[in-house]
Amino acid sequence: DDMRIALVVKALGIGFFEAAAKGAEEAAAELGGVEIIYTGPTDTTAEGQIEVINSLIAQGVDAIAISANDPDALVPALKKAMDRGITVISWDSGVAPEGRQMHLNPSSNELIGNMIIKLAADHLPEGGQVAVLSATATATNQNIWIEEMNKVMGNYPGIEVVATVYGDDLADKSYREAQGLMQSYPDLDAIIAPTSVGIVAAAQAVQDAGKAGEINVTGLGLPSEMAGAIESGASKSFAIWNPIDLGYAATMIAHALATGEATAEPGASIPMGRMGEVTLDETNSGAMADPFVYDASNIDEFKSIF
Amino acid sequence: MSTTDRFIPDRLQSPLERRLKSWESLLLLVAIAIFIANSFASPYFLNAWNLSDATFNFTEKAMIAFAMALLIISGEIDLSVASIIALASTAMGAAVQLGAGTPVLILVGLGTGLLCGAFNGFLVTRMGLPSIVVTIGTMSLFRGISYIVLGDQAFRGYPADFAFFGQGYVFWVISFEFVLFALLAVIYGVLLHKTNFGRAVYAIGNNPTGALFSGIRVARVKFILFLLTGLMAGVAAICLTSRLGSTRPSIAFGWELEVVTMVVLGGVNILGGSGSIPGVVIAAFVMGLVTFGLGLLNVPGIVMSIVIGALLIGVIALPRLWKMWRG
Amino acid sequence: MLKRLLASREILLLGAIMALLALIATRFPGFVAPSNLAGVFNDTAPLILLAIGQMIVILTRCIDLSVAANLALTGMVVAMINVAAPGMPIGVILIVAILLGTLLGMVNGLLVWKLDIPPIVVTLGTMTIFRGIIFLISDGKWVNSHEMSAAFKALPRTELLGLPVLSWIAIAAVLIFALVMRRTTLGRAFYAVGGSPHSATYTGINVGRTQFWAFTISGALAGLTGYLWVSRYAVAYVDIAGGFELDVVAACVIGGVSIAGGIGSVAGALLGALFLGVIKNALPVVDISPFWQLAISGSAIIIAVAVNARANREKGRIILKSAEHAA
Amino acid sequence: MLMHAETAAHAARAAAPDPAPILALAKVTKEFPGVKALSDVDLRLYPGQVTALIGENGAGKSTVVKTLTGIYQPDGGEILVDGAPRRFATAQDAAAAGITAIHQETVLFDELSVAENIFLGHAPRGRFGLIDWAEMERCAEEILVGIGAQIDPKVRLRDLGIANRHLVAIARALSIDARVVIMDEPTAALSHKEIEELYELVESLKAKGKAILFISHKFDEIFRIADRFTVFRDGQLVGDGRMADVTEADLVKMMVGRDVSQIFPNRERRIGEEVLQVVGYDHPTEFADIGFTLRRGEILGFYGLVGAGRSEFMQALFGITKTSKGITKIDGRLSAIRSPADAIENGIVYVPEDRGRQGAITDLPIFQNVTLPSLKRTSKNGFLRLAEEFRLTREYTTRLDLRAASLDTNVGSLSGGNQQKVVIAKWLATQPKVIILDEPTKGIDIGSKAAVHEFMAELAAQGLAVIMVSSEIPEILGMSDRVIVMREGRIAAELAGEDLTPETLVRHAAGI
Ligand SMILES: Nc1ncnc2c1ncn2[C@@H]1O[C@H](COP(=O)(O)OP(=O)(O)OP(=O)(O)O)[C@@H](O)[C@H]1O
Ligand SMILES: Nc1ncnc2c1ncn2[C@@H]1O[C@H](COP(=O)(O)OP(=O)(O)OP(=O)(O)O)[C@@H](O)[C@H]1O
Ligand SMILES: [Mg+2]
Ligand SMILES: [Mg+2]
Repeated sequence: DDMRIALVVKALGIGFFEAAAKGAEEAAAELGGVEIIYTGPTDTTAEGQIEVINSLIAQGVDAIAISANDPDALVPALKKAMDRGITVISWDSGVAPEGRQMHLNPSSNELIGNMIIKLAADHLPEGGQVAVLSATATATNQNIWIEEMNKVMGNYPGIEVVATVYGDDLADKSYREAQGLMQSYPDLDAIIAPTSVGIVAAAQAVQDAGKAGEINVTGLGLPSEMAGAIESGASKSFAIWNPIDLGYAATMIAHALATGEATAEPGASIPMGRMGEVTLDETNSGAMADPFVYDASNIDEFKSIF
Repeated sequence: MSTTDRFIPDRLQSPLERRLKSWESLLLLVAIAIFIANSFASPYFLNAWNLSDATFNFTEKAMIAFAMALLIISGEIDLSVASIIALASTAMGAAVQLGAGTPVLILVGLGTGLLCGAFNGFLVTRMGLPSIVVTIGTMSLFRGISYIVLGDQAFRGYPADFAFFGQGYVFWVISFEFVLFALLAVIYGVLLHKTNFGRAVYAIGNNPTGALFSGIRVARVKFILFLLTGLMAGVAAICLTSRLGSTRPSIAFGWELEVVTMVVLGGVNILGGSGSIPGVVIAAFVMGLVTFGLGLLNVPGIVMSIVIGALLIGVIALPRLWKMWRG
Repeated sequence: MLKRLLASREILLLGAIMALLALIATRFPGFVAPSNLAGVFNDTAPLILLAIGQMIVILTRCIDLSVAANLALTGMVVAMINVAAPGMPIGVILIVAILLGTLLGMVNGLLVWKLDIPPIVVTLGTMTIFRGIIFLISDGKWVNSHEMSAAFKALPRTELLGLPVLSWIAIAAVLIFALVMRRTTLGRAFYAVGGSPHSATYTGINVGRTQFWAFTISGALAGLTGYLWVSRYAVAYVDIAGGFELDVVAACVIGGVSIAGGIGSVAGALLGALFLGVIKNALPVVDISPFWQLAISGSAIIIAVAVNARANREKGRIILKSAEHAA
Repeated sequence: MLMHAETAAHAARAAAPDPAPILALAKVTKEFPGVKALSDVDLRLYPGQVTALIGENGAGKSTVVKTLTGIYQPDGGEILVDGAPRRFATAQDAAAAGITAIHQETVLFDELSVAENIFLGHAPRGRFGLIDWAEMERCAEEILVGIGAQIDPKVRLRDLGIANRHLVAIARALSIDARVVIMDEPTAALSHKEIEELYELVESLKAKGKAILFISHKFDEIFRIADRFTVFRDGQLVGDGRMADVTEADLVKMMVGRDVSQIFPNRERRIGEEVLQVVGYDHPTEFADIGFTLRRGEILGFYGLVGAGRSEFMQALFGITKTSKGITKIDGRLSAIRSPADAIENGIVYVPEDRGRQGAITDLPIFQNVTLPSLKRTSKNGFLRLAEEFRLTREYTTRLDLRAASLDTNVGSLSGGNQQKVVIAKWLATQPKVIILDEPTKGIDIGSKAAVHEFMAELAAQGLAVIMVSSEIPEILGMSDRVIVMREGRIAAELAGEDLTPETLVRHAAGI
C-alpha cells in the first residue's frame, strides 16, 4: 500500500500553499509509493482544521504535516492523531511542542526577524517610521518573527516601529488596515508585511493612495504576486523562501519519520532530499534555508515560477 | 343544556400512526440512506472509533440546537449563541489566570451563559425589541467583549482534569460529550413534549396573542427560553474550550448559522409553532454524517456546506413543489 | 412641520454622526479634513450600496442574508472572466456583474414568492450555496492582483472631480433609489407591502411579486458591488466579504429601518452605513485598539433598535378625542 | 324613527322604471374551508340607485364585496359588467372596470401619509411617469373637503383617530373615478354629523348616475337612503326588491328566517350579591373614567358603536393593556390584575371578539385549547396527563354540544360557532366568577347563535356574573339585565328597565 501523507494548510486557495503542494507532489514522485492528500479548511480557523484532522485520523493516514491556524487549539486533536500512531509534524506556522513531533521553520526565526527590518532599513538611511501589517493575531510564525524583529531593533537606530495591525490574511481587511496606517501616520516611510497576503494588499493600498515610491512596502511575499508592486515602485524589495522547497522538505521529513528512517529528538538530523538536512534544536524545531531577496533586478526571472 | 348522544372520539389517528407519517420519519430515512452511502463510499467509515470521533463534529452545536429549537418554536431566535460561547470561554480563561479550579470554571462558564441569555431575554421581553435584531447586536457585543479582553492573546493552561469534558470517554468509544448530548436530548424532549412548559411554548409560537389571552405568561416563558439558550451556549463553551484546551476570541465563529440550520433541518418552523426534539436530534446526525462522510473523501468543508444549504431549501421546497405539481 | 423634521430618525442619526465626528476631531483634527472624509465615504461605498438593497428587502418584511455571498460569487465570476479574456471592455464586465447579481437575487425572490419559503431560510441556504459555488468554479484558488488587467482594476479608483468612481457610484445609487422609493409605484409598493400585506392585497398589490422585486434589486446591487469590491481590493477568493451581510443588516437597523417592515428610507440606510464607516475608520486613528470595534458596533445596533422601538411604539387606536394629534 | 318608509320622496322613486344594471353577479359561489360563504347568489346594481345589502353577521355580505373587487376569485358563477362577463384578478382590475369599495376592515397604512393612503396604486403622475406628490396632496385635500373631513393630507395616518381613519377610507374609495361604489358598513364608526355628510355624499353620487351598493345593519339608514334591497342568509339570496314595497319587519324576517322575539331565551332572573366592582379605569388614548358594579347572576350589556372602546376597556380589565389605571375589587377584595394570568386566578375570564387571533389557537387541537388555562389542574408536577386533559375537555365540550370530528382536531378547521364554543369551554373549565363575552355571536350561524344565547342565560342562572359586549341592538335588548352605553371611550349612559329601548341606546351611542 502507498504511504499517505496529508499536507494540511491554513486555508485552501492561497498561492503560497498551492506552491507548497507542488513541492510535496515533487517529493512524493521522488520517493515513490507516496500519496499526498492536500487539504485544509476554506477559512483560516482552528475549528475547521480540527474537523479536517479528525477525518484524516479516521482515514488512518500515515503522516500529517500541518501549517497551523492556532498553536494551542490544535494540540488535543493532533495528540489524538499521534496516539493513533500517526506521524505529526508542523511546518511554516507551528504547533505547540506537545502537539507535534517536530516543527520545520522555513528559515531561522532570528534570520527572518532581522531580514524584514533590514529590508525596510536599507532604504531608510536617515531613519524613519515603519509599521507592521501582520496576518491573524493568532498566527504563530508572524508573531515570532515580529518578536525577533523587535529584539534586533537596536541595530537599526532611527527606525521607529509605530504600530502593528492585523489583516487576518484577508486581502480586503489587510487593504483597509494599510489605508488606516497611512491615515494615522502621515509620515510613514515603510510598511512591513511578513505575510504573502498582507504584502500584496498593502502594496495595492499604497499604489491607490498615490504613494508608490514614498512608502516602501516590504516583508515576505511571492514573486508572482509582487511583480506588479515592484514595477510600480510600491515595493522596492521583499524576501521569501521558496514555498515549493518548503512543501518538498516537509514531505521528505514526514516520510522519514513515518518510515522510522529518522526520529525527532533534540539534536537529531533529518534528511530532506535535495534540500539537505535539518538539525533539530531543544524544542524539536529546525530551519530549512535562508530567505532570498527579490527586487527589480531578479523579479522577472522568478515571477513565473511561484 | 341539550346533550346529544353524538360522541366525539378523542383521536382519529393513533399517536404511532401519526409518528410514522411525520417529518421525523422522513428525515430518519434520509439519515439511514446517508449512513449506507457513507459505508459504501469509504472503507474507513464503519469503525467504532471513527464514528465516535465524528460525533464531535455536531454534539456541541446540537446541545445549543435543543434550546434554540424551543426558542424558535416560541417564535423568537438567538443569533448570539456563538458569541456567548466566545464570552463564556473567555470568562473561564480569565478565571484560570486567577487560579480557579475545574468546579469554579464550570460555574463561570454556565454563569456567563445565563447572564448573556438574561441580557437577550431582557431586551426582547422587557423592552419589546425584535429578537433577530437584538441578537445580531449582542452577537457583536459579546464577541466584541472577548476581543477587548483577549485581543491577540490566548488563554491557556486549563487544569488537566478540565480536559475531560471535551476529550474524555465515559465508556469505550462513548465520549463524555456524546453522553451529555444524549442526556440533553432526553431532557429537552421531555421538557418540550411532556410538560406544561412545553405546551406553553407551542401555544406561544402558534399564536402569541392567543396564548397571552389564555393566561400564559408569555414574556416569562420567552425569558426562560433565552436563559436556557444562554445556558446551553455556556455548556457548549465548556465542552469546546475543554476540547481545544485554549481560548481565542474567534472561537466557534459562525456557529450560530449552523445551529439554526440544524434546527430548521430538524423540521422546526422558523416562523414558530411547530417542530420536535427528535427531529433536531436526527438533523444533528444527518449534518454530522454528511460532513464526516464527505470529510473521509477529503471533500472541502465548503462543498459540504453546499449540500447542507441545498438540503435546507430542498426539504422545505420539495413538498411544496410536489403539491404545486399535483395541482 | 419643523418639529417633526427635527424628531425624525434621519436627523437624529445625522446628529449622532456629527457628534461622533466632533468627538474624533477633538483628538485628531486631521480626521475631519475633507480629503479624509472623502476617503471614509469611499471606503463605506460598498456598504452603502448593499444597505440600500437590504433596506428595500427588509421594508417588505424579508431579510437577505445572501448579499455578501452574492457579492463574492459575482466578483469571482467577473474576475475569472477578466483573467480568461483580459481584453473584454469594462462596460461588458459591469453589465455581466449586474446581470449575474440580479439573477441570484431572483432565485431568492422566486423561492420566497412562488414557494412561500421563509426568507431567512431561503437566504441562509443560498448564502452557503453561493459560497460553495465560488469554491467549485475557482477550485478554491485566488485571483490575484497581477492576474487582473489594468483596466479591470482601474474603474473604481479613477478620479472624477476629485472623487473616485466608487464614491460616485454610491452617490448615484443613493439618488436613484431615493427617487425610486419616493416617486415610483414600485417604490411605494415596497412600503405598502411591508406596512400591511393584508391591506396591500386590498389595494391590488401582489405581495409576493413585490418581495420578488425587492430581492432582485438587492441582488443587482450586490452584483454591482461584487465587481467593485474585487477590482478595488484587486483580489477574489471564496471568503471575500465574509460575514459582511451582518454589517449590512446592522447599517439598516442603525439607519432606522424596522425589521417588522414598512419603515425605512434610503437616507436612513445611507446614514446607518456612514455611522458604521466612521466608527470603523476612526478607531485606529484615535488610537483605540481595533479590538473594540466589534463591541462598539454591537452596542450601536442595540441602542439604535431600542431608540427606534420607542419612536414606533404602537399607539393603538386612538379613541379619546383629546388624544388625537396630541403626539 | 323606524318607519320613514312611506315618505313622498320614496313613493316617487319607486315609480321610476328599471334601467339596465351596470354590474351583476350571476350564480356566484365562494367556499372557504368548512364554510360555504356564498352559494349561487345573484345581485344587480343599477345606475343612479342605491341597493342595500342586508343580512346577519357572517351572511356573506363582505365576501360579495371582496369578490366584486378582485380580492377573492369566485369558485363558480360570473361577474357581469354591462352584461359582459369579467374576471378581476386584482383590486386594480376591478378599479379599472370602474368598481370601487369602502371595505369593512380599514384597508390603510399607518406609516404612510393621508394623501398616499388615498392614492396608493393610482397616484397622479408627472414627468417621466413619476408620482407627483404636490398634485396628489392637492387632489387629496379636494376629496377630503368634498366629504366634509378636516384632515391634513400630509399627516401620517397613525396619528389619526378611528373616525378620521374611516373618512380617509371613504376618500380613498372616492378617489377612483368609478361607476360602481360599494360601501361596507361605512357609518359604523362615524358620529352623527359625519353620518349626515355621508348621506349627502351618497345622494350626490346617485345624482351622477353611479350605482351604489350599501351594506349596513342599521335599518333607519337603509330606509332613508336605499332604493332597493337584497337580503342574504347563510350565503344564500333570500329576497330582493324595492324598499318601497317592504317594512322593517319583513326584512328582519327574511334575514333571520323566523321571528326575532324567538331568538332570545326567556330566563328567570336571580340576581345575587355583588362580585365585581370597577372604579376609575383610565387609559391615555383609549378610554377614560370607567366604573360600574356587577352582581352574581346578572348579565350586563355593553353597547356602543364599533370603535367606542368597549373591547379596549375589557382587555384592560382582563390585564392585557398595561398602560391603564384603575381599581378592581372582586368579592369586595382589592385584586391586583397585571396580566391575564392574574385575572384568571381572580376568576375573571374574557372571550375576545377576535376569535382567530385572540380567542383560539387555531393550529392546536381542541383539547389543547380547552386545557391551556387549566393545565395546572390537569397536570401532575408540571408533567402533562393527556387522559386527564381529554376528560376535562369532554366534560365541557359536551355541555356546549360541540360538533367536531375528534377532540384532537385543530380548532382552525371548525366553523365559527364551534370555535366560539371551544373558547367558552376553555373558560368554563377554569370555573370563573365573572365571564366577559366580547361580541359573542359575531360571525356565527343562526343555530349556534341561539345556542350561545341560551348557554349565556344558563351561566347567569348558575350564578355566574356575565358581561356581554355587543353592537347588535336586539341582542343587547334580548339578553341584558342592565346596559352601559359607551361613546368615544367614555360611559355615555347606564340604562335599565323602562329606559332600555332601541331609541335611547342609539341616542346615547351616537351622541345625538
Ligand atoms: N378568508 C376567509 N376564510 C375563511 N372563512 C371566511 C373568510 N372570509 C369570510 N369567511 C367566512 O365566510 C362567511 C361570510 O363572511 P362575511 O365576512 O362575508 O360576512 P358578512 O355578511 O360580511 O358579516 P358581517 O356583518 O359580520 O360583516 C363567514 O362564515 C366567515 O366566517
Ligand atoms: N387595542 C387593539 N389592538 C389591536 N386590535 C384591536 C384592538 N382593539 C380592537 N381590536 C380589534 O380590531 C378589530 C376591529 O375592531 P372594531 O373596529 O370592530 O372595534 P370594536 O372593538 O368592535 O369596538 P369597541 O372598541 O367598541 O368594542 C376587532 O377585530 C378588534 O378585536
Ligand atoms: Mg362584513
Ligand atoms: Mg369590540
